[in-house]
Amino acid sequence: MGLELFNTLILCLLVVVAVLSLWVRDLVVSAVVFAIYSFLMCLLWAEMGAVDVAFTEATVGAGVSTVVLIATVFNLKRKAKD
Amino acid sequence: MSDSIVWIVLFPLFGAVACALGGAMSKKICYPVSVLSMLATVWVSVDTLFQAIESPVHEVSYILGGWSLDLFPRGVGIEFRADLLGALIALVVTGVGLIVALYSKVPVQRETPGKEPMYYGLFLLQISGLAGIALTGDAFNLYVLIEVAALTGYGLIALGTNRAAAATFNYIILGTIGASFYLLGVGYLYLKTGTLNMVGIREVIEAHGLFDSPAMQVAFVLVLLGILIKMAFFPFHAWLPNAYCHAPTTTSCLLAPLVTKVMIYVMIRMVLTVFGVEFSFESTWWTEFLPWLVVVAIVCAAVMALAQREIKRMLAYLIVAEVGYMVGGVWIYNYYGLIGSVFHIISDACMTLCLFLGAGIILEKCKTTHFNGLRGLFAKMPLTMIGFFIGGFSIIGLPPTCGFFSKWYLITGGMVSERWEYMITLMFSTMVMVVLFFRLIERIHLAVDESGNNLGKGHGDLGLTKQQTRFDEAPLSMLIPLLLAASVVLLVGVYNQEVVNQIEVFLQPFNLPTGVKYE
Amino acid sequence: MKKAAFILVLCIGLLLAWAAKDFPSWGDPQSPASSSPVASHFIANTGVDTEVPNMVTAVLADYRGFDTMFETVVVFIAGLAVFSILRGGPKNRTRDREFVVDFEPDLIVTNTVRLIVPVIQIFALYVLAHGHVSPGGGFQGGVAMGASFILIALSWDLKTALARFPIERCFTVAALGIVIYAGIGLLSLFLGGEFLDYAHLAKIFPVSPEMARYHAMLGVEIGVGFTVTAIMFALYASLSTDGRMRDGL
Amino acid sequence: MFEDGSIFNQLLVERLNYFIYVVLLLIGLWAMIAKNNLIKKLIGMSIFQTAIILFYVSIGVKEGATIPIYLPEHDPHGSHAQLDSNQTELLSHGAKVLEASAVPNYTNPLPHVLMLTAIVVGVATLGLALSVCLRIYRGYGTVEEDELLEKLEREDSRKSGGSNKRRPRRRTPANKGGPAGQSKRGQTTEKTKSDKPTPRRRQASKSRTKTNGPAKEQAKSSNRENDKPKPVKRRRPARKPKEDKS
Repeated sequence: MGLELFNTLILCLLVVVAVLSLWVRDLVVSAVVFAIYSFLMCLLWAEMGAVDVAFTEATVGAGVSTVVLIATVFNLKRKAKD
Repeated sequence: MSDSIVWIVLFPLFGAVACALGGAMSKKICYPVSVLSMLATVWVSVDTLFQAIESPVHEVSYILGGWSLDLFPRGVGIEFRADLLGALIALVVTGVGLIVALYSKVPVQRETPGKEPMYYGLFLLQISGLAGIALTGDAFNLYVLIEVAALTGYGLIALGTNRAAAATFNYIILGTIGASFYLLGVGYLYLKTGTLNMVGIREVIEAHGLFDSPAMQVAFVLVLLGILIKMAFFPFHAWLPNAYCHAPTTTSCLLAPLVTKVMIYVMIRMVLTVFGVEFSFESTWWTEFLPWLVVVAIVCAAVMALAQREIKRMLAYLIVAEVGYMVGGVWIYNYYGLIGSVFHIISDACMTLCLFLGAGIILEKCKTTHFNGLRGLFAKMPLTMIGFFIGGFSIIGLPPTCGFFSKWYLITGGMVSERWEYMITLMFSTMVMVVLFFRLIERIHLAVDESGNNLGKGHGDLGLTKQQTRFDEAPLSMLIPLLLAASVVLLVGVYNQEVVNQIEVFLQPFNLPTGVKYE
Repeated sequence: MKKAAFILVLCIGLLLAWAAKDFPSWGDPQSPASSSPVASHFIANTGVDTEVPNMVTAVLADYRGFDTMFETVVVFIAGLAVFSILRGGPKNRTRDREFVVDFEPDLIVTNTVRLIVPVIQIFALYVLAHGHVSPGGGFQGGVAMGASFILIALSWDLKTALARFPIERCFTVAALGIVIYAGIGLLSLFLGGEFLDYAHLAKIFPVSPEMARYHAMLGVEIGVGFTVTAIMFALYASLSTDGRMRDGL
Repeated sequence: MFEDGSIFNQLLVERLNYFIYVVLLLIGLWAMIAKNNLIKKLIGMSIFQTAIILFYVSIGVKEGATIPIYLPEHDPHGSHAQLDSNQTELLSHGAKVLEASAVPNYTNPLPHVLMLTAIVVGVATLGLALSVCLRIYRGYGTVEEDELLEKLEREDSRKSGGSNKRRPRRRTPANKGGPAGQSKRGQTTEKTKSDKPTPRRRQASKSRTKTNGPAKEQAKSSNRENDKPKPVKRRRPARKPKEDKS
């Protein structure tokens, strides 16, 4: 039961974070929120028994993707119009 | 040799790695390395085709990693299967790759100077991916190979101008949506069948009678939608004209004949091998309406092609129209339509190659592909123009070329299935292509000013100056591939029966309706 | 445009939700995917076939090794494409970024990183080598290794990181990774098996066919690790400098 | 379908995973289609792909099963505590096929493997797309879709549409097929001269076109590659005020 609650909580948070990362205008913030999204996803998968996928998501999704996104945004305009 | 099927993928792969490794030392080796590896690839794919023809079951199966296929839904390892269709498409892919690799010497040096190792690396990996798509027998492996082909495609296009990069972005977005839908569809398939092997999936569908299952229906929709997006079917075609028009010459020569055609092959593979004929045509009510969508697609694409004033862009819209032909040929649900569709994949690859090679030479020599820059080109480079127009005549569908025969089968299929709307659209688009190409011929042969008035005075005077008619042919490294492609168009046309025989052998087991229901 | 997109998206959503009613119930061990002989074969036979306790590694590197090879190729393609797309831009464009980064490396940060980087690299090697018995493998290890170089670039500057791992060497290493992977596959092809059929490596190495698979998988993972390490760093180096390979983030 | 209360209920309670995956997928898809900023589109793309991965992982969930790594009693090498070189050889012969009763103890590894591949493909696509974004910014000075489309339209009409109606007019003098971006310097002076030709100039070039048409067109189109840095020049004045506003 505890796990189920955990599961539900993360699932709801995921939607919130996904919307937030698209809603925020500052692209760096958006990238960081996306990292949070990836990390939540990684927690969820670890809980669902997919440890390897979770590990990969933690390194690739929350790690490299975010760094690369931020590195790119630093070369662009930081504010998005929507 | 018995392993030739896997070498079709490995030769370009190793060629690409050799380019990337050796290119760091000397950029000169990239061209010979890629031509050599393509030669080897063509050789093994011819070998595979003959193996498939000679084998009693008409297919070559190769299990990577040597895992057995004994389980009921097979699929422990990844299987490479070359039935006649797959082997034919693989041969087309590698053949086109060889011709374009030969052709690439001058344009690559001019358009992407200093990036040859990367360019040839991506080029060869593209061929590796596309050939793999034609041969793989595993639904998920197909996704990986589609992404290999797509990513190299993005890279090859974006290597052009900044405008090309802007066009690439649309391609990336649409391509990713398409591939992801395909992946999702495969997920639904896996959820219901528990295997990823293409034949295994069909065996499970037939054994468990999953024809009416909603998840399977949705899987079918998703897979089909994904593939239609990837092949630039009409409402999703937005990325194609810009991408092919602004891409470097060699890229457009490689991608235009292959990418859309290979995706149509994937559609046929999905319909026949994965879902099976019964599921695809008989348990889905809405597929009957697809030919109407095709009608819209062909008409819109043809009209838009008519509005273009630039050869490459016009050709890009023609590709969109041709995609409509082939999709229609599949969904009129008919034996002859499918023969036409498969044969049209082959002939369209050859003739599009011919046209894009010709357009590339025009761009190289005249620095423009706009209609206004074509004045008197025939006098200047007659051989190039002959090659170009053999491709053009094939698109129109004039008899000795292969385009005629494939169109013949498509129209026969439309007639047998009584899909008159499809037939009429084919006729209409043929008219449009006649207009397009004869307008081009006029411009290339005569001197015509921008508003279309003839500047010549008749009687042999074309209104061209001496300087404009000076014989100035393209470099041989570009001309020979073009003439090679043109002769392939003619050869496939002349020996069409040989090709059609193989396609018939492939289609026989599927019991498609031959549609004699006139009584 | 936005409305049309919304309606389109909603239609797809309804379609997917409609299909969800046909799904097997949550976590059902009898669902076709979980109970299929293919899945059971992986679970039951991995130990006999390959002696690898982590089934995911075994399936990734052996049963479906061909997928993984092309996955590595995809990474390689991304590196090649990004590097060549961005190269050849204007060399001396002034930094018209909105916020200029201070280039003086911070003492505390650099010293911390100096301590952390070896640990990260050891951990990356551990993840790579220990992927047979615990979660991990070539990708995760490779990404962690690449991240250590990215960390150096972040805390000092890109020049320092490039001095340790020049960009040309990145592509050599990445290509080498693919050569290792495909080379192991080819070796087994030449030894009389199918491509990537590692069991035939037992003919030249003094191990049983199962242990040959086990060790070949390690070799394959090392190849993957090479490619991923190099390309992740090359991606960062290219993207953070807009292809100029100077003054990064 | 949705009106049916039971299915809705089922979706929300029993299959929350499947429901959330659909929601995330739609959010991502919507962002890819409708968002204006290219980077936002890419974040949407990543969300979209992650949602699909979530779906696959959900397929693999099995009630009462552990992660797909052998427990010590099924480990082909026996317990790892006693692993040393001699014993490995001995114990490795003990590896045997898991009996059917033990199979439900482990999660299906196949979806996990597939998703490892999908994640890596996703990050490769993301990196490539970001580099394309940088390239677009280099050429057009913006990553907002509407501004970009405007600039592209202007460029296209200058290139083809413009010369469609009028005579091909003279623009930047030919730089003889230089590669991308190398002709950056020395562009400013040429630009002021030739980018906006006065009507008189255009007239002049028109008359010249008539005398030797193709030659002129050669000159015109060899700029095809060279004229792209021009928007970069135009960018700065255009960009600054906009930033101030927003």
